[in-house]
Amino acid sequence: MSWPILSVLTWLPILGGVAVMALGEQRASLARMASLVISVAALAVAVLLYMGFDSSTAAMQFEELNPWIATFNINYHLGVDGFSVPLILLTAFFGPLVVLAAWEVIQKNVHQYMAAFLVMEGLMVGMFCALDGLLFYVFFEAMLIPMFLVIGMWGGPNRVYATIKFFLYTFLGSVFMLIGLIYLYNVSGTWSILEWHEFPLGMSVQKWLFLGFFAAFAVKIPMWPVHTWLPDAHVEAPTGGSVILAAIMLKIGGYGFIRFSLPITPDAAAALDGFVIALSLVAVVYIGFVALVQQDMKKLIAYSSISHMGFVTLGLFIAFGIFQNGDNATGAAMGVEGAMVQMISHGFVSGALFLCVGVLYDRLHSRQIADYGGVANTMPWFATFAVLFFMANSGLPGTSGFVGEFMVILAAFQANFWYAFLAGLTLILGAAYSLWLVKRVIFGDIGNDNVAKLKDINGREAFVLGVIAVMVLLVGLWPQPLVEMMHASVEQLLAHIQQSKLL
Amino acid sequence: MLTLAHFLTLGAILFCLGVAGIFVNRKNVIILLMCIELILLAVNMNFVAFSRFLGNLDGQVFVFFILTVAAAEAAIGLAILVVLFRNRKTINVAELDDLKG
Amino acid sequence: MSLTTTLILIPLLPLLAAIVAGLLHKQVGRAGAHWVTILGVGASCVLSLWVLYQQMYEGLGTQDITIYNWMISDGIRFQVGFLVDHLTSLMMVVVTSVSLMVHIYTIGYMAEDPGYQRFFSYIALFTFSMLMLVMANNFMQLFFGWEAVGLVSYLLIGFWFKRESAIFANLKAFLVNRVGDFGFLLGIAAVVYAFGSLDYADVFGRAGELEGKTFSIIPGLDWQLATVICICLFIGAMGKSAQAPLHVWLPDSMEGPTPISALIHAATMVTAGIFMVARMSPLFELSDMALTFVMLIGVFTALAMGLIGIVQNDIKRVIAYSTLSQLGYMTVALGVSAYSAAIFHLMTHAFFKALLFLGAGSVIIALHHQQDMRYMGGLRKHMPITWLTAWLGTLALVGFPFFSGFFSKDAIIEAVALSNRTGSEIAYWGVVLGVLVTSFYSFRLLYLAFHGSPRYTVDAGAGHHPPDGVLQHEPHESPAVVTVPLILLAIPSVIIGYFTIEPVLFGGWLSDAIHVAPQNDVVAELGTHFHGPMAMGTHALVTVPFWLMVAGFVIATLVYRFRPALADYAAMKLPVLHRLLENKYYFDEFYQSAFVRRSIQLGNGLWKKADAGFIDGWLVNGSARLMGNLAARIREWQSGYLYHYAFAMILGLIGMLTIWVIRS
Amino acid sequence: MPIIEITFYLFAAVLVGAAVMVISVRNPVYAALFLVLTFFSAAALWLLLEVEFLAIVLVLVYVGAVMVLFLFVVMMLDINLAPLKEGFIRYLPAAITVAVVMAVELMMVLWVRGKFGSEAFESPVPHPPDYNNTKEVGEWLYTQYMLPFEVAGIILLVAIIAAVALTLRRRPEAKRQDPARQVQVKRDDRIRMVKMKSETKVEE
Repeated sequence: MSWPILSVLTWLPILGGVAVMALGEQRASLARMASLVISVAALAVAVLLYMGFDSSTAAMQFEELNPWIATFNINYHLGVDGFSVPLILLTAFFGPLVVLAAWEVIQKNVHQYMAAFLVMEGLMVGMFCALDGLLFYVFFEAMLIPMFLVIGMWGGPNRVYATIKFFLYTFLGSVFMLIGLIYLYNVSGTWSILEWHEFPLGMSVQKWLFLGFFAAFAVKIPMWPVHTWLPDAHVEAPTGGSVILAAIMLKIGGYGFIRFSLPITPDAAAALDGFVIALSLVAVVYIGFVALVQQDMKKLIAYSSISHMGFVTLGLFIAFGIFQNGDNATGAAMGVEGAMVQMISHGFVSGALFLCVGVLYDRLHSRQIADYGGVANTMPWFATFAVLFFMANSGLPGTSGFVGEFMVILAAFQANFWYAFLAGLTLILGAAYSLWLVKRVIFGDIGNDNVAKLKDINGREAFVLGVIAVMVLLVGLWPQPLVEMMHASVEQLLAHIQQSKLL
Repeated sequence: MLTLAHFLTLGAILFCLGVAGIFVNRKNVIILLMCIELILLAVNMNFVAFSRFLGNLDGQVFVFFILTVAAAEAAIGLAILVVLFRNRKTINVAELDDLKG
Repeated sequence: MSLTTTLILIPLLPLLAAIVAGLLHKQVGRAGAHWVTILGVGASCVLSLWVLYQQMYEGLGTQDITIYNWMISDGIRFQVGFLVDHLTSLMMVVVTSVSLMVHIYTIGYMAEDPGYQRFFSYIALFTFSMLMLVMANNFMQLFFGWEAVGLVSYLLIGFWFKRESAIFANLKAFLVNRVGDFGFLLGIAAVVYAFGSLDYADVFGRAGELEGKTFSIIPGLDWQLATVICICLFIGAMGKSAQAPLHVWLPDSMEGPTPISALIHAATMVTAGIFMVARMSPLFELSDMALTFVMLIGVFTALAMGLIGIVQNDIKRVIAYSTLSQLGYMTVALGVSAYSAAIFHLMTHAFFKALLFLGAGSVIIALHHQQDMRYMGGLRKHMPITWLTAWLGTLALVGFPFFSGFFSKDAIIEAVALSNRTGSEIAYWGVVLGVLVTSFYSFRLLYLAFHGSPRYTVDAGAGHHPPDGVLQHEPHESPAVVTVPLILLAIPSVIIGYFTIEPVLFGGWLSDAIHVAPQNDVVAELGTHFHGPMAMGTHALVTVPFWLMVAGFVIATLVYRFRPALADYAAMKLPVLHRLLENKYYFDEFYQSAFVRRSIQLGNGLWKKADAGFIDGWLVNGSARLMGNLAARIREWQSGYLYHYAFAMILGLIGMLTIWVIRS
Repeated sequence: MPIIEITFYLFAAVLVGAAVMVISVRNPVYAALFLVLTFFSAAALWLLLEVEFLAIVLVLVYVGAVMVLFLFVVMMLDINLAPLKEGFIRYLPAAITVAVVMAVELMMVLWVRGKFGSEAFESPVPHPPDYNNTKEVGEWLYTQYMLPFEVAGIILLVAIIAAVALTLRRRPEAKRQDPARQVQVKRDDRIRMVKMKSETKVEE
């Protein structure tokens, strides 16, 4: 394709967002419509990208390379491979959905709200495309701003605390990454991520770099024990904010591990894999127990997100343990692919769950589990969707939630029985917290008069949830297209990290 | 013989007196301003002395500028003082702590 | 229609029916919902029978077909496909035919329920899931079916979701099953570890590779890999087939509507574990240790759960405990490598237990959802068909000669007797005593429900929700949609054992699916003593189990027909035993306090102390507080007084001057 | 001792004494007057150095303008002097310490370590007989220092405007005329037509 599809995908929503912003507060309905058109257009471009994408090669595709700051050899360098395309598709997929989800709910400063989400979408796509270290960093940080505004302006009562916590937490992590990036530039003289992949580094340098990147991405994913910003941010964020936060922003951490930590510092990753795996397993089990006792639906889902993202880091880092089994050991690729599938699936499922909570919140203005009960009596369609998504959250086969967990557990067993054992506990814990919530909120006799007055979801909400439900089932029933997309890249990554890069 | 050191010593004494004045008259803005004038005078004294003993007019020109700026400073300082007094009915520095963190 | 299409249609038709009945429930209406699902399941049943027929008489061989590649990762193919051998086709017929009966029965049972369409949708979906489970040709799909039946079971137990007890029971059922699934998943992972494949054909074909391989779970403690795999897989079976100690969900699952209890919690789903172990026989045969474990679990369940059945008063719970006990029998059979006997008992049990449940359901409708047997009695006159079929079912259950249950259960007992597995002597006494227990509680149920004088009163003015033991009108026989399935199920309950024991057990009919190591093959040894079903039935009259069964009958007759006070007397004389049984050995209480409450405590502790307290309170907000305090401290220095600043400047000046003076 | 040194010491003593008085007297008026004396003495010392122009400027600008300004302000403001005197004794030791330390250090720079001892520069650079200090400074100012000179002028201008702007006070109670508005006034601004109902006879 001759036209710069990645730039279009990045800048269309950003410029569109600016244009929507310019519409002003008075033309709210126009702002909504324009945002919808822009986000659908971006989705269409993303579909074109998918159709043009060649999954048989691990090389970067649709590359764009222009000088940006020539003095420091910084380039505007974009390109995609099998890791970024699924995440870009996920991002573009959620674009129209958050616009639709906010259609009637947001009445205050509609243009700003929509603009923030469009800009955020563009920035996230740009980040997934960026092949230049500084460009990546700029997108990585710029993304915080719209999210900060979204939570800060349309958030709940405790939003100031939540936004500042969110911002400082992520920022603290990413400055360490910035130091690492600058160091890499100093020693290698380039900002190109791909050249960094090949650049040999000493062990102690690798370890420091790894920890620097780890600080940024572990906060973003988030891993235990740097996860506490997430529940607060989710609780205070408006529905759309929660959706984007859970569905896409968390994935950036996983993507960062794939793009930076593993290939740039493979030896350090191999040396420190036990540490990462331990934290992942703590996240899976510990957070599972914490999620069990949450009283706030959003908090519960937020904690469950942390637990699920533990599978991502687990899947990425068990590869090193599997390599030790010998040359013909299988499972490493399954772990990485499982981590990727888990990210995509978690995007759908957690996004859908936050939308479900949003549906309830719009009606009763409460997120407390205790304020509900017997919602199925008055909202049967909603209950159907909610049960489906909660089942997917607990990893039911046939839904997308199963695929990633299944692959990671299978792969983990290849590395160590206890990894699989602890990770497998999520089968019980995930079902326990998900279905206990379902029991208390959806099932039961009508809990109170407010619940009795609930109206079932309207066409717009049903459409949004229905589209995600289709995706959840599709990925659950036929994950092959998704796995195929990333397969070549995964093979290449694994081949790469098996080679020592030590000086 | 009158040497450079004489004048520099005098300037130093004058400077120290100005500084000491800032210490002891910490509450009265007017005297604080006067102490600043003393310090400036000490500086001027040094400039003049150096200019003469080195045979270079630059020092004197600089004194001229210092006088200009000092005059401007005194004018504005006193204007501020007047406004301050009008608003606060006092020039007691101990009562002026609006910049407290 | 090609064979592949047929095989795809068998599970797909119920699925489509379920989707139509569920999502389009408004459009199709009540009658539409039951028609579409019955047609779907009926067609599936007919096709299954056709497949079975083809295999029995037309020599159709084992079919292993792949529908599509679910996923290929790391060289491992995850496929969706069907393996149809004799075991599968037998299971397909059992599942679809029982399901069809239940569908028809449901028309009557759920006639007045507002969730009519939803119910049909669920049971059709269940049929689909169960078919996927039994037809799977790989572990992944097996797990899919495994969890999918769990999901439907969850939905159906909580079908009346307004009842607190129902939604408690369904959550419990799902979670306990998940504990089993956890082990199952680890087992699957271990299979991948050992074989690098999930395909049955591949794995079973290379099962021999496991021999001698070890696996260290804890460093230094090496287990046989086969044992690890089999025990992990069997934990899954324990969850699904409700073996102690993961049995606690099954009695509670009786909160669901009765057709469900019959279909899922007696005839089909709970036998999935049995089916799975039989399917995995090539693996289990490699590990004596695992099989011994299976056997001991089974015998404990068979005896201990039967004993609880004696003291239950809820008619459905009695049958539920009976199911547990019978599942224990099947498990014992698996443990002694008599897989075909287990499958045979599975099949006969599916029919007579479904019959008993549906009969109980019929009673329950007649008594307006009264399930307590203390308020029944004398229903024989009012409900002759139900009474008769219940008797037939009971005779099958207790193993009265020539009834289907007799052949299957006797085969198991004989197989245990012949087995030389470690501990099989204990198992033998367990299963033999179990016969007495079974007989006692079964006849107790019959007497309490159908015989004697009524213990309810009829009061026309009792209102819509009368107190226990009061009915608005005399009970009467259920409508044809209820009784016809009873009759249709009673026929196989009586005769199927007689006609199928020979092919299923001794004819080697299941040998294409079940692999038994020669030294373990008790069924073959049994076959040498087998001289036809007639001879087996007549020979029974001189065996211990038969007379124990008769003894059970006599005691039950004595106690519940003639001397009702004896029961209370016994309860009074044996208070400890009685309390133990009444409280089901305190399993629930133990789990509640050891796991549920602990988990919540742990969760609260981790959340409040570790998360909110330590991480957030100390690390996150603590560092913020530290900075805040530091800043507040430093801010003190900014007094706002001009002379302080001047003083600071002068001090700085002096300092600089001092440094300069000293250094120059 | 030559007369020139006696003169120096005399004026230096007066200078230091006056400076001490500036910082120690209570009344700002006296302080201002002592400051005048300080400046006079400094001017005299500068004359000793043959820096006539600056000496005169010092007297004219400082004594004539700045110090008068000080006196004006001190006298115009009704300052309560009592609280301003507080703390003099309290801070005196600190002040003396600081001053002495600083003086000692400066002396060390000058006498002990420095290159400014009496040997280094024994006398000012002698001038030719027709030397005109004012002319020399003027030449420098208007040639080499032209731009800074202009800037200094602007700074002074700014200072004037700033001082006026700061102290300008609008008095709302004061009545004043605005000729422009007076000229622009229209009839309607001044006259209002009031329609009233004609009085009717009240029915009894």
